Amino acid sequence: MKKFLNNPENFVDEMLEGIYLAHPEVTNVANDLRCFVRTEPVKGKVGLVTGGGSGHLPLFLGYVGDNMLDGAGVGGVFQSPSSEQILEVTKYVDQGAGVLYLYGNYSGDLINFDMAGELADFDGIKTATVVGCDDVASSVVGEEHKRRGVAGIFFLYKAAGAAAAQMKSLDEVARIAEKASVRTRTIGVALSPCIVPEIGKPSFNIGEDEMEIGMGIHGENGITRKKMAAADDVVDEMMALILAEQSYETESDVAVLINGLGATPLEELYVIYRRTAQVLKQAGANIRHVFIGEFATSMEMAGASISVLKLDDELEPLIAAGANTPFFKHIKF
Amino acid sequence: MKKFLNNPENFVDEMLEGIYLAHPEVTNVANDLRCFVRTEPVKGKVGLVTGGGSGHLPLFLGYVGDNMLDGAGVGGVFQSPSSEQILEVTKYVDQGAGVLYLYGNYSGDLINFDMAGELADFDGIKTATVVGCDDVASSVVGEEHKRRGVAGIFFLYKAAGAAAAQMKSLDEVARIAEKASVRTRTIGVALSPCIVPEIGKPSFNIGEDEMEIGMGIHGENGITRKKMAAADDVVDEMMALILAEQSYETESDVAVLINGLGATPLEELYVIYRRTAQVLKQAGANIRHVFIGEFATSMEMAGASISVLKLDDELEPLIAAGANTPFFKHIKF
Amino acid sequence: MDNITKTNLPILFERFSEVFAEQKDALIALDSKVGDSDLGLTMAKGFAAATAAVSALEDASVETQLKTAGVAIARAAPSTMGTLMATGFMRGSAAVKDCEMLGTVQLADFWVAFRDGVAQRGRVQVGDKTVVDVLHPIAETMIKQAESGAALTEALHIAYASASEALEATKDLVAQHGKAAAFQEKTRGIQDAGSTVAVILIKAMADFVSEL
Amino acid sequence: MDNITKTNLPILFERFSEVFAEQKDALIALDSKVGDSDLGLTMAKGFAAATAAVSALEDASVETQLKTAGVAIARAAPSTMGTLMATGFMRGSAAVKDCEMLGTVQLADFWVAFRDGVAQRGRVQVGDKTVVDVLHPIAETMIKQAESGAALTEALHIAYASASEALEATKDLVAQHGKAAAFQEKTRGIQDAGSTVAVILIKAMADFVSEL
Ligand SMILES: Nc1ncnc2c1ncn2[C@@H]1O[C@H](COP(=O)(O)OP(=O)(O)O)[C@@H](O)[C@H]1O
Ligand SMILES: Nc1ncnc2c1ncn2[C@@H]1O[C@H](COP(=O)(O)OP(=O)(O)O)[C@@H](O)[C@H]1O
Ligand SMILES: [Mg+2]
Ligand SMILES: [Mg+2]
Ligand SMILES: [Mg+2]
Ligand SMILES: [Mg+2]
Repeated sequence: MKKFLNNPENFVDEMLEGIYLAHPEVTNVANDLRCFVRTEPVKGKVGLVTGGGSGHLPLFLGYVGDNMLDGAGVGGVFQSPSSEQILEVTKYVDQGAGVLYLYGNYSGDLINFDMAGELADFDGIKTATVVGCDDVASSVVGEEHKRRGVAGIFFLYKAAGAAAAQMKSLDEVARIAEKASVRTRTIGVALSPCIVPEIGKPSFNIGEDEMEIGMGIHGENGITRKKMAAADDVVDEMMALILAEQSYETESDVAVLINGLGATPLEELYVIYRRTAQVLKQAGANIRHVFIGEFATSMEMAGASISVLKLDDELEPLIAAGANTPFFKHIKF
Repeated sequence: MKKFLNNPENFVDEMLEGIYLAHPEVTNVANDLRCFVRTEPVKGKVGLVTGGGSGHLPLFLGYVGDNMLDGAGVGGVFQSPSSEQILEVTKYVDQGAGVLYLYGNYSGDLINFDMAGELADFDGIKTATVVGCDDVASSVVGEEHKRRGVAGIFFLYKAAGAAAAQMKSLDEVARIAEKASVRTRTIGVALSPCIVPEIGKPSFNIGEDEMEIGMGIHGENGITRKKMAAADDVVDEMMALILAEQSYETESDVAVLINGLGATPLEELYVIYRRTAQVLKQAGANIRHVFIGEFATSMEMAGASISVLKLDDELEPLIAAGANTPFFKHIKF
Repeated sequence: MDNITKTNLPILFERFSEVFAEQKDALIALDSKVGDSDLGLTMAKGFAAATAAVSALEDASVETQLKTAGVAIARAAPSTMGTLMATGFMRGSAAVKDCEMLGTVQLADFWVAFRDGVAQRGRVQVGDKTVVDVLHPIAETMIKQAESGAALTEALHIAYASASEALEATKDLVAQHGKAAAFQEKTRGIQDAGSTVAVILIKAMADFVSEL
Repeated sequence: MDNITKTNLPILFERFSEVFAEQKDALIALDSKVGDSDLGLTMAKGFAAATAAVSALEDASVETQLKTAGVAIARAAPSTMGTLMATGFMRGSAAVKDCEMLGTVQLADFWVAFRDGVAQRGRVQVGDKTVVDVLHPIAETMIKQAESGAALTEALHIAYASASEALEATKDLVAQHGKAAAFQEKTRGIQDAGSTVAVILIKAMADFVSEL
């Protein structure tokens, strides 16, 4: 296994030690490296807590910072954090205005966040929950609540983070996060598997000349596996799945996220964006904000995803707002 | 070949089209997509121009923006831009205060930048040149001028960019860039090759269980090829090469850059940083600034590099200064 | 005696620890088919932690002991089944609040709350091929046994029998939740791993009460 | 006639284009051994562009034609050798400023300036296994021939002979510059690709003058 690691069991904790050494603006609580929080919580603000498995940097902890999130429960690679870790983060992050849990729609995470919320309730902390379920490949229309949460959760963080920074109430922040969730669609394509350090070898294979459209960020089944095609054709096929669920007739402003899964060069993400922009314009969309890079990865998986958020007058300025975390910086123009 | 591209011949131009579509703050001149400049040059400021082959994003063009560079000649993948492209960029970027050429120490680039400088001179534009030659693996001490320029050039951009933004003269900006160059050392390690689109297959191989310490960003020979080892041991071996050329006795402040070559997950870069910080502290260094991520890649090569810049009172605030380009944002605290 | 008292409980948890230690490799093997192979590990860890936490208590009530076990499992085993078992014990403990001892009636309440807690937390229904497919017949059987006034030993053994049957029936189902859901049709024919844990629990409880 | 005039020059460049088109695949093959296989392509492109640019001029001086060729090559072939050849023609053109025609003396000046320009731009020395290893004997031979008053045809053929010899000698050298440098010892035994281009140039020039 060609990876920079020592004992695979220590991978996540050593990564966290590196992060804390590099970025004094984040720290951990409860004597547990995996209880990740901003060093300086903002008094009176609704706390935003996320969490999930490791192996997806900058997701999840990477969005903890100014105008974004306040804490994250850090799980093992592709494993949920424990309810206790989430609870500890919740307690530190709560500044009297309650805490919003904002994470991806996976069984393990749902169960542990719900449990943490119940325990927080015993401690008199009010919590609310919004889950990202943006992956159009993972359930049909009508069953959106069963969909996996993937890169599009970035838009939920961005919108909810900016709303919370404006000192909106827990209900308001939750409503905005939910609105961003309902309006976000993502479709991904994977070209290669990735390696979980403790397993040491790829947990599935994709043929030398194959791609899988719709594959999940842990290698979950996608929609079709087929021969690798020209970038424009791949984008067209992906965008068709998004366009089937979004129309830009009455509201045309959108934000777009082109996300690399890990090994795919940035150059290729721009080739993908070029076509995505053409397709969106053709469909009548007006691209107001663009984010291109690695936002939600699967270790060294090769592949990419496209997320589109349909903006409205409330969401647009929240997506435009500045943000500053150790892993994501956005400067408002 | 598993890549997101259409006709390989159009790869660079389509990537550029994607970049221009996404980022209105940059544009091209001379009707040539590869003549890359800031849309709004700063009146009276020394112009900073870089350039080099494509396939290294965010290097080179990614550093064109506020408090960084003003233009870049964009070559084919791993190919120099032409002297004419550099000249066109130079003409647009010059605001009467002259232009500094700042690029990596490779034959093709040297030849084309020198030629462009000569042509610019005919047009009455004053130019100066500083090259990055930070790769300790590529020549022995005493022959530093023969070394390849790799990720450490980021520090030259950062320092010279901030100095130019303070409206310093061409001589001053060149002096500062040169100082940053002399004080920067980089050592890399590669775990896998990469694919140039027009070639379509890896141009060299690294065995399943091997790494090459000191390999260049185009696959140039390194120092040793050996069995992959634990991350801490790899870092120790790499840092020994830097420590052999830097001491932190009289001046201890440093800036560190942990750079991913493309396919290596961010998680692993933090495992590398953890050990790098331990080694540097042990050696008496005081880490003032840390940059971790992808700053100079080789398409989808797996691997990483460590760069260390020895700061002084002049360089420190320049590295600390804010910067804002489409690919790199730094917020001064 | 046909009751579980607060003095018995620490010993019952020791028994749980023992059986999960014994079944560790078997559960790992089961979870490896359409999961991530951690179930044996997390159950062994979780119940060892529960046992340690319960035995560290001094003269605690039935409710406190069950709740403490739940909290300990949650902490030690943050996997899906770890948190679900933790939820089950915590909800079960609340259902037997103030009970001095657990007979058929009280354990019927306990298992109903356990099942409901897990189903609610997991957002699953009977037939989704999860642990709830075994918890459900356990709870329903216990209610019936309580209504008919059965003794605890008998009631638990009947519950165990219905659980075993339900476990066998999970083979015919297709997983809808958790990591297994990604394998879809491939899960047919395979016995659900989490359901196996529930059978282990009810069997250990029945055996324990038989020996009281 | 034993001179190249401004009327001849466009035809000379056509000849250059033809030979580089012919030699394209051979140069690609050579550059593929320890390089990136582009040399045949870039030289064919560069000289085709030079020819087009030169023939588009109207009644231009020798100097202007040579300079125009250089600029055209730079634009069309931004590779190492492209820019170096461009530099050579531009520097050479400056060396024959105001000359009405090119005889042995003028072409000696031209090749000296060509060599010096390439060596300076490339920051190389003789023996570094680059095109300069062939440009150097060409320049030196032309100087000697000019001193001894040789006619142009004869001078160029002697220069071509010395160039061929020097090309053969590049096999014994180890590359110090450009992409080949990374191959180090592996470059020994292989004829330098850029040097081959210089031989092609001087041969084409000698042949052209013979036929005048
Ligand atoms: N949402 C759910 N609700 C109830 N039980 C579930 C749910 N998802 C999975 N399970 C049960 O959990 C078992 C797997 O447990 P475990 O190995 O801990 O999961 P994971 O490794 O995915 O965290 C499954 O066999 C199933 O019985
Ligand atoms: N610095 C240099 N100065 C002079 N000639 C050089 C230099 N580097 C390489 N060369 C010559 O260039 C030839 C390769 O040319 P070319 O294929 O255009 O290079 P590249 O493909 O690397 O841009 C070499 O065979 C050598 O003769
Ligand atoms: Mg990458
Ligand atoms: Mg499991
Ligand atoms: Mg698990
Ligand atoms: Mg070449």
